[in-house]
Amino acid sequence: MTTAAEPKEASEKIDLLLRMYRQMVAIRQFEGQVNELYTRALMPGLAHLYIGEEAIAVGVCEALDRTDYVTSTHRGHGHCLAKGASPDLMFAELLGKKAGYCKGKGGSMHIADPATGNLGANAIVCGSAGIATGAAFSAKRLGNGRVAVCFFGEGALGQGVLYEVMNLAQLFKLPVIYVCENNLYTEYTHFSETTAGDILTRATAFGLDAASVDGQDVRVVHETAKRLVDRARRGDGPSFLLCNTYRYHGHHVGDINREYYRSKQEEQEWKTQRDPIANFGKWLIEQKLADAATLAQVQTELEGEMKKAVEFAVAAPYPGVSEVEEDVYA
Amino acid sequence: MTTAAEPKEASEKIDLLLRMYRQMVAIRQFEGQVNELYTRALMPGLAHLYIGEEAIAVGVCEALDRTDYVTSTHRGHGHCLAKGASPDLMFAELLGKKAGYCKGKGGSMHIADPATGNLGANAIVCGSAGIATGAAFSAKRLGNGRVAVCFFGEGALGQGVLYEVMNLAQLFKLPVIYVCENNLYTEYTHFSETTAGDILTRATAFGLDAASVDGQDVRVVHETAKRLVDRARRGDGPSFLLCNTYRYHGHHVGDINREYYRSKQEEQEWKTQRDPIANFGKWLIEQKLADAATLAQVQTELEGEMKKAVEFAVAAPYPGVSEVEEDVYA
Amino acid sequence: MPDTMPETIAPAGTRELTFAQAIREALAEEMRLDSTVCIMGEDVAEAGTPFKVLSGLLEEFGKDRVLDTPISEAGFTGLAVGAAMTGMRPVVDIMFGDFITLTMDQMVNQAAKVHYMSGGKWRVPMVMRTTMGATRRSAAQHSQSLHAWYCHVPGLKVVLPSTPYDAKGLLKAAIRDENPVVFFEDKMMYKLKGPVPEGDYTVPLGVADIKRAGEDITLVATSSMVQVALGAAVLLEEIGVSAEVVDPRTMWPLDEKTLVDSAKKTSRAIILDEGYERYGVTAELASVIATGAFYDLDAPVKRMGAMHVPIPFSPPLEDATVPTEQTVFEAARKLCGK
Amino acid sequence: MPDTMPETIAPAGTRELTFAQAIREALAEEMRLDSTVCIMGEDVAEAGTPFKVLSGLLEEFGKDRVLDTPISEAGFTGLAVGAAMTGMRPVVDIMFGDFITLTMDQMVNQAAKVHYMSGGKWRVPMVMRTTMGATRRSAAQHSQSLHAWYCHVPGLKVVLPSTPYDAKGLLKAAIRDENPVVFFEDKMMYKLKGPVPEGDYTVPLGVADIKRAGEDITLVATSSMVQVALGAAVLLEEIGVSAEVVDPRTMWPLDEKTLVDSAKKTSRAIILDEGYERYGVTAELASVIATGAFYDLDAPVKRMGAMHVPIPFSPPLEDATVPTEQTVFEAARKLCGK
Ligand SMILES: Cc1ncc(C[n+]2csc(CCOP(=O)(O)OP(=O)(O)O)c2C)c(N)n1
Ligand SMILES: Cc1ncc(C[n+]2csc(CCOP(=O)(O)OP(=O)(O)O)c2C)c(N)n1
Ligand SMILES: [Mg+2]
Ligand SMILES: [Mg+2]
Repeated sequence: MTTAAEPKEASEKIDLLLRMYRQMVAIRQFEGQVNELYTRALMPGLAHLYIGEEAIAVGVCEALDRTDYVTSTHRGHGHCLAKGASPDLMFAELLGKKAGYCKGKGGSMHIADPATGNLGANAIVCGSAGIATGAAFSAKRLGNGRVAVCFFGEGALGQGVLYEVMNLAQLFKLPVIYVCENNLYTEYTHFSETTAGDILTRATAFGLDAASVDGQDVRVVHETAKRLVDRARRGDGPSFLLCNTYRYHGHHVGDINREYYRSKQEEQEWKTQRDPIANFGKWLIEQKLADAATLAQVQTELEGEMKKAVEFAVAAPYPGVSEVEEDVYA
Repeated sequence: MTTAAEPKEASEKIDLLLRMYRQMVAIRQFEGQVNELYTRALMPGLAHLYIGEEAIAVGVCEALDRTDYVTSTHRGHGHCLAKGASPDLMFAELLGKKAGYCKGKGGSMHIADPATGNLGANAIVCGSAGIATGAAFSAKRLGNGRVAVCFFGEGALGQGVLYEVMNLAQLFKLPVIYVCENNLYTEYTHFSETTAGDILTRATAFGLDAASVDGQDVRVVHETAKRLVDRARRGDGPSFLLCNTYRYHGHHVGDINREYYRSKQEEQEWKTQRDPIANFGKWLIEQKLADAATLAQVQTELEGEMKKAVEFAVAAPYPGVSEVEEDVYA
Repeated sequence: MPDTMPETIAPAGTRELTFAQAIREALAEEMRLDSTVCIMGEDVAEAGTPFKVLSGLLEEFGKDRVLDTPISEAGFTGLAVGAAMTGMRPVVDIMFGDFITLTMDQMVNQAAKVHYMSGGKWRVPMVMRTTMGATRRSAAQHSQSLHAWYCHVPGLKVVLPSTPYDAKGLLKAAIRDENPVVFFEDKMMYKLKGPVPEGDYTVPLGVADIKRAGEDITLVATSSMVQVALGAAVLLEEIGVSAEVVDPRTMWPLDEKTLVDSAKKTSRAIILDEGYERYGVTAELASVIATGAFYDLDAPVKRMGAMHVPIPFSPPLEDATVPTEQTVFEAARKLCGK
Repeated sequence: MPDTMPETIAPAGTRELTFAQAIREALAEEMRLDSTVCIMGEDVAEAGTPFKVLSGLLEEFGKDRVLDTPISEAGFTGLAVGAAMTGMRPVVDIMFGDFITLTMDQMVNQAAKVHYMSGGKWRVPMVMRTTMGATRRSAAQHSQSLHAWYCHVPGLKVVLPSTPYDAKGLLKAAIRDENPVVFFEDKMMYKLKGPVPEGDYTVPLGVADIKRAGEDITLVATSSMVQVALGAAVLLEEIGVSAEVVDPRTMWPLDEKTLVDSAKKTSRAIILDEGYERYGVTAELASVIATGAFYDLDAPVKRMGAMHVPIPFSPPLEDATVPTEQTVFEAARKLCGK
């Protein structure tokens, strides 16, 4: 190895860190706009905000290639963005516009994008576990070196199909990583009321490699994800990554009064002490990898981008009614 | 405790041991007759013989009260008999006769009998896991002190619903024991090809107490089952009992040529070295709890009983065609 | 109050409740009457479901009778089957009807067959409550009306209430029934208000109800489509067409006679149901009428269900997928040659 | 050999295969042509399924393309959906049609909707092969014909072959289709023999076939009911009634025109299908004909499906649940006023 490589490696590493910061901020701002669209009654239906959990999508997706696959959930905007989707086409989809990723047919819970390996968000809890496992199956059979990541909330641990596909993935040694985002609540019920035993053991019981990380620390998420992705790509089979996290907002944008299922104090603690963006920003500054002005500029730039993206979406036309019967069959 | 109790206890224990011997022989003879009925083309359809696995049903059911619940499988004759069903009414059911336990409507795979707490055999693999768990739920809510046992083959480990209900059982602390009969094969596939990881851990991961026993040793099965049943009755919640066993015959009575999936030698080893009845009989004699003549007499008595039961069933009439529309709704 | 009250209209002066309140009242009354009735499902306890249909039940009946479950539709439905067999009367809550996909084995291979397979020895007195209905901007996996599947299965009963009055009476009858009953509630109707008598009454399963009498055309409508049919009937009246609106209320048992008699009288019929039109409820009801009123019909029975597409998210597209007052009015007008 | 051969009858002198052999040949040919075609299911490899339909495929194509799975119908069906989206063409084997209960979420909420929900971006070219049919003395959980459920779902195609010739051609078409296709095989037909051309041909999805021409009555029949209809037609001929037997072959897409045209010609129709009669396939087909041939029908369309009971084990009871040559003959005779 030449000595010249070292500065390059270091600068690549800094690039990665700043990119992760930028992506986390992008997700948070995107979601802020979504909430705004809802309260301004511009968005049909509801949406589930990812605010507070940004480090997971970003840390994991930065360990993936563009051609690698992800599957996502009802709380999926973060995964889509982290995998490379454009905010304007996402907003358009959220508003049911023709320009959206799915021509308006999918909406918030069904954004899919072959160009970024996004197999689709899914409104059935655990509904994409089979799909992600199948994508890993294809990758292995076709020998294209890809891996698949299946994101899901801890509520999906209640769905039996998860255990069925983990068993299959291990038997077939498939390159799939099951990423469990434990944000402590399903809709309005604490996970301890619905989850007996030990989460990680539920994966190791099927022979999977399993790890648990602080989901608010993007560096830890990323390093661990990288290890599991490398492992999968090498042919060492599936794994399970448990990320402990918290959603700042309600289950969906309309879930405003939450005190009957969780305390304001708990929310406050997570927001003030464990915020993935604030803490990571502080660390970047401490390590002298960025200064406060640079980070502030990221914020400002993204604010502008997001506003433009929203404007695009709001102005975009709806699909024509005749399109309703298109795309049923290929 | 008075000293007089001791001989009584000892004689009760001997009674239990001899009853278990007798029950195992009864099951084997019953199944022999079933095979006979099939080869003589007297039985409609197929049946799945329990021969080789008798120690499990008997060991477990002897730990239960008559009012306790069991659910059974496609390979269910042993469980029914061990829980107290009468061979004549069972044979009648197997032949589709009106006198059968289910008026001929159920057949081999659906024998049910409220009088012995038998919630029914089930032809859907793992199909009764929910039912058994629900019976335990009732027992707890109604406070009647009953427990429920769910028998299933290791193939049922592939069904996600098993993990769903184990989670529920543990959360609700239900008096249910999941008894997994690992006879090494599903239909024609070795369990190692379909089962990744570790079976017991699949239960402990959900917080269940779990134990693994030699399913060919009725005494060990019974002692362990008793411990788990007592525990459940005390309110300590669900548990999982893995019994390692072997089926001597084919998957069903028509599965004659088995060499493409298992060797004759393997079959021979289990039959000659690990037979639950032969070994238990030998032990009874060694311990001077029974002599060879007594055991031979059990065989003879049961042969007579089984023949009579078969004759009853063969002579019994079919249901009238008009009965087809009865019992659809209660 | 009589035990059974099949009439449409509650006595004058009866207080009004929303559809959701009527359901809650039925549950509360049955739970007071029978300690074996219990509720289980996702977020049913503190949250009282996302639709707030069950609010207050936890407070009255406690955690042992109003049970939050994990997101395990197959698992807790299966548990309910076993509980029903052994002395309880569970009422299972499946949040969105789209998730009955996960309960098919427990309901169809187990609940529906236990009684028959056991030769009548075991019974499964349970209720599954779930939802149906589109136009809530919830997209393809949260908008389906899949009740036709369960109607197809012997051993199950299937109920689709269309008014608060019916909702209360039918749910009470369902809970008291000795069989597994699936009870579909249209999400868009939860806020619909109507008169609901206080106290005990049931609406028997298997009795259709004429929601509006008429002479010229029969609109057979289920669930929220009853409101659509009533709206269309008003429009039709304006052009001199008198529409009769018939609500089967329960898809199984099915009150064929009332449907057929109405079609015989009017000689024209449209079937309205929010399930997918093909191979669904509209086919069965149309076929029953086409056969039963064969010699009286002046025109083919017209079917109007959901379009044969997954429900789209985009509002203008979604709105096109289901029958509306206007499309029903047009169809009826055409059928009557006006 | 032409690429597409919708004709009923293969050229004279064509060798005969059983229904099972025809299926196997279709799979083997497609697997040779396209390396992305693979098979997965329980006991499909060494055992070649309990019905021995797939015997020999493991030997030719190896363990990577003929995969034994755990007893996880939901899991491996879901896996197939994802594999189909990403470059494979999986053919999933669900041993008994009764077990599709376990696959409803994967097929209906996922496979059927992925293309639409993604605005046409992702495709799911997969096939689910499964079985149907009673009278095998297998009782209530192994005898159902539940295809109506899948017919009800936009986004799926549903195929019910009735002859070895159709089985091969339709299965090849199904595998090449870009959509999820469910392929129902009647267990009781596996040993049925018929002419099957060697080599490549497909039968297009959506084209009905007239299995027997006739003038007086139309018997629309699916799957094994085609044989029943043909048998009844012979009996009818003896009393001077000429029956036309029409096989839709695919329930979706549905060739309505051929069905309606036949009924218009004969003015009488019976629909035969082995699914439960209520809220099932017979309702849809009867309704299509009652509407399409409204002005030509001399009598109501008669539906004959499985009785509205769980399938009983006892042979005399089971035999009473499904249409037979004799019961079809009687019904047709009555309908023709003979
Ligand atoms: C199979 C299924 N059951 C229930 C629901 C309704 N539902 C939507 S989100 C949700 C909670 C999911 O919790 P979790 O998986 O922890 O994800 P989170 O919302 O916390 O990100 C539920 C119950 C659903 N969409 N799918
Ligand atoms: C859900 C379901 N899938 C498949 C089958 C077909 N089947 C019947 S028995 C069996 C094998 C069961 O193996 P196991 O659970 O080990 O029980 P064993 O026969 O060994 O006692 C299979 C696959 C079924 N009955 N149910
Ligand atoms: Mg959560
Ligand atoms: Mg086994």
